[in-house]
Parts: sequence; structure tokens; C-alpha cells
Amino acid sequence: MPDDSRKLVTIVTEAALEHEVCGELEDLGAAGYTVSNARGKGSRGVRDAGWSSSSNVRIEVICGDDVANRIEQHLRRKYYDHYAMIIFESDVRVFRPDKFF
Amino acid sequence: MPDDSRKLVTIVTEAALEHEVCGELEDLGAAGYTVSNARGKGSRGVRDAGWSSSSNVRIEVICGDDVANRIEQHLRRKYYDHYAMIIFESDVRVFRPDKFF
Amino acid sequence: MPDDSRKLVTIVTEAALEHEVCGELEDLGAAGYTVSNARGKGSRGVRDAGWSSSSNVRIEVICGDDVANRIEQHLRRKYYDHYAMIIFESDVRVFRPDKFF
Amino acid sequence: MDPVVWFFALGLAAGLAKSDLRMPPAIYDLLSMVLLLTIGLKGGVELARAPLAGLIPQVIAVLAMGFVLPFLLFPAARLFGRVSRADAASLAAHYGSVSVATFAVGVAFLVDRNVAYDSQLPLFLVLLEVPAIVVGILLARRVAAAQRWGKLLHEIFLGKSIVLLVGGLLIGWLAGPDGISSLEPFFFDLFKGVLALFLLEMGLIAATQAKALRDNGVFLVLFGVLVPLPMATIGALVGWMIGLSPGGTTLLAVLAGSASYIAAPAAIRVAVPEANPTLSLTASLGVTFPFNIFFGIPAYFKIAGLLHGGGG
Amino acid sequence: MDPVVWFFALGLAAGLAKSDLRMPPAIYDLLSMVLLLTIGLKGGVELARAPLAGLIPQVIAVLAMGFVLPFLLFPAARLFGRVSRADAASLAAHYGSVSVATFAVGVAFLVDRNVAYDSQLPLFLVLLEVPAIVVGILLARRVAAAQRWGKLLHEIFLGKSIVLLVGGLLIGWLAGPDGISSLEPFFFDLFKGVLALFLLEMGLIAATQAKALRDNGVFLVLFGVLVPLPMATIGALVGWMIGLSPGGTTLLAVLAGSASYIAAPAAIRVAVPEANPTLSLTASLGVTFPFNIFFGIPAYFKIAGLLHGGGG
Amino acid sequence: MDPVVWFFALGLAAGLAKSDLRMPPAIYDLLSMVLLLTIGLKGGVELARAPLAGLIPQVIAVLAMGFVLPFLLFPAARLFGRVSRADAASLAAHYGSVSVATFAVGVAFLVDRNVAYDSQLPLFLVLLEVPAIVVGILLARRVAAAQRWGKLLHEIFLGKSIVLLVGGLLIGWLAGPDGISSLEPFFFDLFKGVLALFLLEMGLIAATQAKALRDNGVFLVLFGVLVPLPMATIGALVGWMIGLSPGGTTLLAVLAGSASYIAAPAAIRVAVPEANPTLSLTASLGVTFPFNIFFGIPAYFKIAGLLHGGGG
Ligand SMILES: Nc1ncnc2c1ncn2[C@@H]1O[C@H](COP(=O)(O)O)[C@@H](O)[C@H]1O
Ligand SMILES: Nc1ncnc2c1ncn2[C@@H]1O[C@H](COP(=O)(O)O)[C@@H](O)[C@H]1O
Ligand SMILES: Nc1ncnc2c1ncn2[C@@H]1O[C@H](COP(=O)(O)O)[C@@H](O)[C@H]1O
Ligand code: NA
Ligand code: NA
Ligand code: NA
Repeated sequence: MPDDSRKLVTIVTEAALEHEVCGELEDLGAAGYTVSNARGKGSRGVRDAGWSSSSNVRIEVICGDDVANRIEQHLRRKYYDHYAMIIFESDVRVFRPDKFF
Repeated sequence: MPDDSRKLVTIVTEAALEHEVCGELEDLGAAGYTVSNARGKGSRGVRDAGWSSSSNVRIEVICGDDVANRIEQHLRRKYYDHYAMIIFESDVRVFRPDKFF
Repeated sequence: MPDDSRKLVTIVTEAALEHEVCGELEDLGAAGYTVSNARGKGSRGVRDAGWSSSSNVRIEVICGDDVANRIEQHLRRKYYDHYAMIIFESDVRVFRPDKFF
Repeated sequence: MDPVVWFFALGLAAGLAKSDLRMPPAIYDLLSMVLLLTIGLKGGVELARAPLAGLIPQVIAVLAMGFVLPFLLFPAARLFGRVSRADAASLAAHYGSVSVATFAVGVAFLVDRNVAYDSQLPLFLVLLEVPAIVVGILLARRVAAAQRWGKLLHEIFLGKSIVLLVGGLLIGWLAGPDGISSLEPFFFDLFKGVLALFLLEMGLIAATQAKALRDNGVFLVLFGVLVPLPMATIGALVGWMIGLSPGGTTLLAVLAGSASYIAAPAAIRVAVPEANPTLSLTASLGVTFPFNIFFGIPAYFKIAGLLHGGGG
Repeated sequence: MDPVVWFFALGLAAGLAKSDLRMPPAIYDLLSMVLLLTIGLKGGVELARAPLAGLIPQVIAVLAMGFVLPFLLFPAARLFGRVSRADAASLAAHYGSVSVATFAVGVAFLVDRNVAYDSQLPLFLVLLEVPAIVVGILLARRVAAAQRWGKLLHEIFLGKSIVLLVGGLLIGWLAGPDGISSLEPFFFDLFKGVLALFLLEMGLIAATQAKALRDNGVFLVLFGVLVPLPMATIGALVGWMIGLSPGGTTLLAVLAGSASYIAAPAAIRVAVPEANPTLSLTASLGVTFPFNIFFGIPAYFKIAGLLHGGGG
Repeated sequence: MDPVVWFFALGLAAGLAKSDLRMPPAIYDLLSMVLLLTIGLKGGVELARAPLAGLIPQVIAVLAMGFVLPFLLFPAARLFGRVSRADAASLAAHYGSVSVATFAVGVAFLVDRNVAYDSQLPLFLVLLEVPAIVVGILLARRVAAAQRWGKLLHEIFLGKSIVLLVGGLLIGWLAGPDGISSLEPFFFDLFKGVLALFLLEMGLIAATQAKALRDNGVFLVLFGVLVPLPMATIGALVGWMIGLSPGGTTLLAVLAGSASYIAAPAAIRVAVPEANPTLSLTASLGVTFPFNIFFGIPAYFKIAGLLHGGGG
């Protein structure tokens, strides 16, 4: 069944961007998203949940290939240079495919 | 090595269902599960962690194909119509395969 | 494009080990990691977030095959016998591959 | 106007203006735990001080009221709002049950005016929480799904709010006024401050209901504003008939006129999944709660005064 | 030395020694909410007690100071530290704006010495929070990106700290001294304890800046230590000129000499992304904050005393 | 019975009845931080009030007791419970170390009865936390893994509880009775209320140990109930010999008779991974803690009274 396969795009970034990024995800065509709090370490150093402005969020979007591409292009262009952010993508199978574009 | 591949079933749903769903996962044959708090937006609107009864949980189960199917069938039948819930599945490789059915 | 594919290694283990494990991940060559709080159930019983010392953390590392193998070997040898821990691995596609070894 | 209700207004305004002000869920939990324990402890201490002879008939009358109210609310919602059977049953459960936060504001209102109230009121709060939920579920499904009742009742009776209220009542009653004195700085002196923070969060939550309010239009506002007064009047009459003081009569009216937004939503969500949870919650939290704390409570106080032959 | 500042030292020491002591983010949020509300309520009550005739000219003077300070700070950072335009603008925004925690320690300092301060100071705290941030952004980008200003100002003005301070001011002012009395045990009596816990966490956070401090070397320390005194002196002069009491003059000096570590970092991060956030935060939180609470506040108190013709 | 212990009973009952009552981890952290700081501050203030000449010999005696107790506990667990070497060592570490919550209930018990206690007791609490853990680790592995000792001791000594206790002691001692007075409303007046909430959560946690208790059968209950009394008697004797007051003797008995459930589990988990963590935690938290707060403390008070020649 090829029509129930989607992309899972996961974004780990600064908590301060949650509101902005989630709004943009919708504009780019995502039917929904899931957010959880996270902390971590990367090229921009330790980001620890001790203080909200220095912690991370982990945002997941399930969507089709097109939307996934658009999201990745947009985030990369807008945020990658100046913000702590990683994006990765994997293949998932969904149930009730009509819920996801 | 085919015998270390399993399914990772991820369920995002209303926090109020955590207890009930987790119990059912075990009944359906899952050897374990992992839960974390989440918030998000989907077809049933914004679900934000500000107030526990309106937030989400993210439940992950690693299991074999059979159990994965049973879980998905069951949850879809019982909850999809009336509750905020998404389910997606991906392929993972586990270590210590004897821990997962 | 084969060069943007990486492994996503996910570790669910006792919260008390977070500090130690994360330090070891770096020593083993991971360029970063992401941690979030979790609770769950497995072969070592219920681990619930009610009390921090009995809850779990969920650690994600994106890395190349070699580092993934090293991480898995190390954790399995050091922790599997005496600690609540699971490890699973999946394939992901990353953007800005230079950030991940 | 009691300053604590301004905190609700502040939260509401901040939420509507899309401020980034947010209270962590853990703090909400702490504040509600402390409020529930405080109300319970206060009631328990009072019960210990003046053990009540005629409590049994009062308990029966209050329980009866709790079972009867949803039967009035259900047809009202059906006819008036033309909502589905499930939604009407859900509204009946929410409005038949009670709101602890409204009760707490009522207590603060009386304390500010040095009006005493009968010590059994916290007990009545507990008694009124459950019956309407049970009746609401029955109205929705006509006793179907009987196999799940055990689990459901367990969830309702052992829900956080009842456990803390009853626990507080028992501890207060066992310890008595002297035993409790070292707990007073925490549970009693801080009461208004804790309530203020709690109402701030309630305002923030109510603001999130605004969209649903716009979508579901006039019905919710009318229902949320028009239902409390008759309900509260019934509560006041019952209070007056069972011999409560003017303060106690006011609080029983407050209980009858308030709508649950914790116990009822949780139970109805599980037991009547086809009911739209936004509908009841928006009416209860977005309309009736602010209506009661700003206008209802002073009105119910007046009604109680009239019944007791004073001018309010 | 006021014992609350020892809590900062304790947190700093624990953090530097890599203790596992950590305060959950939810608790940090609770403590900062309570502090902001307390400062607002206190100011509002005082304003209600003695409504001020000549407030308008004072407000203008304070706002003017808020707009001017960053124009002094920006070239200082450019010349002195040779940092990029964006980083200098960011430092100007942080140091031109104010720190609520430093203000709270200043209040505690005065209360301990029974020194009164003018009731409008919490209002000035609010007024001084925003202008420097706006000027800093302008300095960084020369009015570019005008399309985002609406969103940005919304974020700054409806940020948590301004909402709670202004909300507290309004509620305190509406309720007045009598109305607020039942809130005093929570908001006023616990003030020092809440501040102590908050400073403990501030110490833990400051310790996490240690690495950045080592990396960025001497500049940050010098900037963070040398800038507050001249800024605070300007604040004290303005306070003295607009007729504040010695206590009020001290607090306006504290405001001018303090650096923002909440509102400014959040706004600058979004509006001037090319500025290195670690630089400004480390200077503000890791250097200037401890400098102020240990040495700055007593010094500014002396300065205010000298201006007012006393010996301090 | 002190009403605070009823809160433990309430939590235990709610947990066993599978109520959905739960305290967020952040709140647990806040409460335990406040308790630890309060105990430290109280001790520090007292030390400042009456600096002690003969403290050194007392410290030596208490430390010696801390090192000796686990050597009695280890063979007892081995012979009596036939548990593995690692498990016996773990039990020795848990029971040789101390429980802050039990100590706090003991303090509340004395305060209720207006019994004074020596100011150095909080210091002894700190002193007794570590030695048994070190001995327990040695008993488990015979000095192996020497390379990890540095890290381990760092973790134990800089663990949250010791940092907060010692920090509180120092701040209280530096500030003295006058300096601390503005912190009293928060740290001292709220003490019993904070303790009550904390015990509620302890009850909920203890309830989660019930399954382990059923599985591991009789041994845990017997060990958890029979061990405290002889240990506490040793503590009382030491207290009496080093010249403590009856109140101080009681508290040293409480310390000796109590079992750690925070510092020891964390350290042993890392240092002796092959020990079953459920075993020690269930005994300590599920059996000994409730035993001590309900029965142990009054008994140890009696013992102290007998030693001091009174009737208790
Ligand atoms: N290799 C990695 N694996 C998992 N998470 C990572 C990795 N690198 C970075 N992250 C996460 O992404 C955040 C931002 O990364 P960076 O922009 O590299 O600082 C970090 O704080 C981590 O939470
Ligand atoms: N496309 C999506 N991608 C990621 N998460 C989603 C998506 N759609 C829904 N969710 C999550 O699943 C929850 C329930 O979805 P729904 O039933 O569509 O309201 C939402 O609150 C989100 O957290
Ligand atoms: N089959 C599973 N699926 C998802 N998570 C699991 C599974 N088994 C174990 N876990 C998680 O891993 C933790 C440790 O597992 P264990 O060592 O089996 O007790 C548990 O507390 C769960 O959070
Ligand atoms: Na009602
Ligand atoms: Na400033
Ligand atoms: Na002991």
C-alpha cells in the first residue's frame, strides 16, 4: 500500500522558536504537529532545560514528500545560520492517511 | 540479520487516555512502552500542555509485526472516531531482541 | 544521495544515567544528542516520572554507522545487565550532513 | 470587588491578547492541590468544633438536589440548544456538578464580609460533585455499557479532587482546631494568594476557549449565563429549607449555580466519547465561571439575604 | 550583607562544583511570576495610597533616559570591545534595559535598612524595560525588516514580565491597601523567601555561563563590571533631578545599572539573530548581576546619599 | 498524633486505592529543596546563637557511629535475609545513612511538645549521610573499581541534599537570628505545611512499593520493622553519652533509626549496579519510613526520656 507512507520530519531547535516555527509549518501545508520539551548538545553548545530560554523543543510533523521538502527548505534558509537547529526525516506508515497531506 | 528488526509504533493522543491505552497495549502483547508528555495541533484543534486534561502524550511501543497490527487495529476501532489520536509506524533495529516480542 | 543518510540511535534508560551516558556518547564520537523526559514499562517494571530517580530519559543521537555501532556496543556491554535500558536504531536523512559524523 | 477576581481578568486579558504568559502544568497542579486541601481542612476543623446532630437529613436533601438538577438541565439543553442527546447529557453533568474554584471565590467573598458559613459546606461540595455525573452518563446511554460502571465509578470517586477534599476533611476533623494550628500559616493564611494565582491561570485557560465561543455562537453564552441563576435559586431554597445560615445558603447557591470543569469533563470524556468536549467545557469555563465570580456570587448572596429576611 | 544574596553564592558555588542541584523550570517560572506580581502589587498599593500629581514629567524623564542609555552603550561596546555591530547593539539593548531580580534585591536592601522609596519605582521598572530593546534593534539593522515590527513590539509588550508587572500594578491600585490585605501573607510576607530561592537558581544559571566567560576572556568581565557604575550614576542623577527620595534615587540607579537577562535576550534573539546570544547573556547574568547584588547596590545607595546631601 | 503524618496516610491510601492523585516531580523537588534549606537554616541560626565549644568530640563520635552502623547491618542482612553480598551491602548503606523526611517529622514532633533540641543536630544529619554509603560500597566490592572513587565521592558530597543542608547551615550561621528574620515567614512558618505536602507525596510513592513488598515477602517487612529500634537505641546511647539534651538525643536516635531513600539509592545504583534497587528502596521507603513516623519517633522519644532519667 504505497498511499499510507508519509515522511516524519523531526526538528530540534531553540524553545524560543516554537511559536514561530509551528505557525510556519501550518502555512507550509502541515496538517498538524507534535511538540515536546527537550534538552541537548550540538554544534552550538549545551542547551539545557534548566532555564526555558536556553532549552530545546522537539517538533514532529507527519506529511507528504512535498510538504516535507518545503518545510526543510524553508527552515534551512531561515534559521540554520543563526539558530541551534537540526532537522531529520524518516519514512513512516500512517493509519487514517486522509488526516495527513 | 532479519531477526533484530521490529516495528516502532508511535501513538500521539489525549493525556486522559494514557492509563487506559497503556493497559491495553500490554493486553495486546507489547513487552513494554515509553511515554512522554507532548502538545500539538491536529484535526481536533490545538492541544496545549498548559492544562493537563487538554494536553497530549506520545506513546512508543517496539514490537513485532503481529503485535503492531493488533495494536493499530484495536486503537483505530476504539478511539479514532471520538478522540484526538494519530498512530504511525516505522522500522527499527533493536539490540537484545529477546526483550521485544 | 547516499551521503545525507545517517543512523538515529534512540536510548531509553534510567534518568540517573543521563549525565554519565551523555558524556560517553561524546567520547564515542557523537556530535550531539537530544534528551527528553519519559516514563514507561519494560522488563524491569514500571518506571514512572512521579519521582525523578525512578523515571526514564529518552536520548537520541544522530550519527554515522561507525559511531552508532560503537555506541551500541559500549552501552550494551556496560549497562544492559544491571540497568533498565533499551536501544533501537533507524535510518534517517539529515540536512546539513556536515553537522553529523 | 474582591481583588482575587481581578487576577482572573488579568489572565483572561493576557490570554486574549496572546501574551506569552503561561503557567506550567505542575504549578497548576500544586495550586489546585493546595486549594482542595485547604477547603477540606477548613471544613474538617469546623466540623470538629461543632459536631452536628442534624447532619443526616441535610445530607439527604443535598444529595437529592444533586440527582434532580441534571434532570432539569438535560431537557433545557435539548429544547433550548437543540444539541445532540450526548451533548445535552454532558451539559447536564457539567452544570449539575460543582466547581471548586467558584466555591473558593465564594468563601473568599464571605470571609471579606465577615459572614460566617456552616461548617458542613465543604462536605456538601463533595456530595454534589458525583451525582450529576452519574445521571449525565445514564441520560446519555440509557444504562448501556454496564460492564464499565465499576471502573468509571472508581475513577470518579478516586479522582484527585474528591480524594483531597475528603482527605482534608478527615485530617481537619481528626486534628481539630488545636492540632491544625501549625498548618495554618501554609494552608489558611496563604489561601487568598494561592487562589489569586489559580484564578490567573483560570483566566489564561478561559481565554483559550474564546475561539470555540466564537464558533458555537450564541447558544453557549446564553446557556452559560442563563442557567446559573435558576439553579442557584434552587440551591438557595434548599439551603434555606434545611436550615443553613445566610452564609451557608449563599454557598449552597454557589455550588448549585456553578459548573464543573475538572471532574465532569474527565469522566464524561471517557464515558460519553461522542459528546463534544469543547462544548461543555467552553460553556462551563469560558462563560459560567467568569459570570459567577463577577456577577453570580454577589447575586446569590442577595438571594440568600432575601430568603433569610434581610436586605442582602 | 543581606542573607538572600548568599543564596546566589550558594547556587553559584554548587553550579561551579558541578553539583547535581537543579531547580525544575516550572519552579523557576513560579518564583519569577510571584516576584513580578509582588513588585507590581506593592507599587500599585503605594500609588493608590498617595496618588501622584507630578507623575507625567517624571515618566517623560525616565523614558528619555531609557532611550538615551543604549546610544551611550553602543559605541562603548564597539570601540572598547571591538565586537560586531550586531553584538554591540545586543549589548546596548541588554544593558539599557533592566533586571527585575536586581531591582528586587535593591528593594530588599532598602527594606532591611528601613529606607522608604517612592511608589512610582515599579512603574519606572516597566517603563525602562522596552525602550533600550527597541533602540538596540534599530542600531543593529537600521530600521530594516520594518514588516516585522508589529509582531516584535507585540512580543515585547505582551511578554510575561510586563504583563505581570503592569497587571500587579493595576490590581494593587484598584484594590488599594485594604483590599490587598488578604493577599499580603502570600505576596508580601513570603517575598524574601521567594527571592532567596530565585537567587539560588540565578546562581546555578550564572554558573553555566562560566565556560563562556573563560572563552570570551577579559572583555566580558571588564564590560560587565565597568559599565554599571557610570550607568547607575546617570540613573541616580536623573532620580535626584526629578525629585525622588534617597530610596527612590537608589532604585533608579539600580535600574540604570542593571542589565536585562529575560526580556532583552528573547527579543534580540528573534530580531537580531546574527548577534551571539552567549556574549550578552554571559556579561549580563554572569558578571553584572553578581557584581550588582554584591557591590553595586550598596555603592548606588552611597551615591544616592551623596546626591541628597547625606553621607550615605 | 501529629496531623502531618496523616498526610502520609492519605497519600498511601490514595496510592493503594489507585487514585489518579499524583504530585508533579517539579513540586516534589521544590518541597524537598525547601525542607532541606529550612532544616539547614534552622540549625545554622541556632549554631550562631550559641557557638559550641565541645563540638569536635561530638562530631567525632557521630562520625564514628556512622562508620560502625553499616558493619552491624551488613551481617544482619546476610544472615537474616540470605540476600546476596551486593544486596546486603546496599541495605547496610541505606539503613546506615539517614532520612531527612523522618528527621523533619521528628523535629515537628518535638516542636509540638515544646521540647528543645541541640542546635548541632542538623549538622549531625549531614555528617551521617555519607559514611554508611562509603562503607556499603566497600562492603560490596572490596575496594575494587578504585578508579571511580573520585567521581563517586564527588557525586555523594555534591548531591543535592548535602549541598542544600550545608548551604542552609552556612547561610543561617552567617546571617544569625536577626539577619534571618525576614526569611522566617517562608522557611519557618510554612515548615509544617510544606512537610505535610511532602509526606502526602511520600505516601503516594510508598504505595508504589506495595507490589515489590508482596513479591519479596516477609523478609523486607521484618527487616524494615526490626532494624530501626536497635539502631535508634544505639543512636540514643551515643547522644546521651556525648551530652545531648533529651530532644537532641531523640533526634540522634531518629537519625540512626531512619533509612536513606534519596542519597543512598542514587549512589548505590551507580556504584553497586548488581544490587537490586527495589529491595533496599522498598524496605526503606515502604516499611521503615512509615514505621518510624507512626511508631518509631514516639518510641525513641521515650527511650531518650528514660536515658535522661525521666519518664519520657
Ligand atoms: N548529532 C546529534 N544527534 C542528536 N541531536 C542533536 C545532534 N546534534 C544536535 N542535536 C540537537 O539539536 C540541537 C541544536 O543543534 P546545534 O544547532 O548543532 O547546536 C542540540 O541542542 C541538540 O538537542
Ligand atoms: N500531521 C501531524 N504531524 C504530527 N503530529 C500530528 C499531526 N496531526 C496530528 N498530530 C498530533 O496528534 C494529535 C491528535 O491529532 P488529531 O486527532 O488530528 O487532533 C495532535 O494534537 C498532534 O499532537
Ligand atoms: N517494548 C518496548 N517498547 C517501548 N519502550 C520500551 C519497551 N521495553 C522497554 N521500554 C522502555 O525502556 C525502559 C527500560 O526497559 P527495561 O530495561 O526492559 O525495563 C522502560 O522503562 C520503557 O520506558
Ligand atoms: Na452546579
Ligand atoms: Na540598565
Ligand atoms: Na540510619
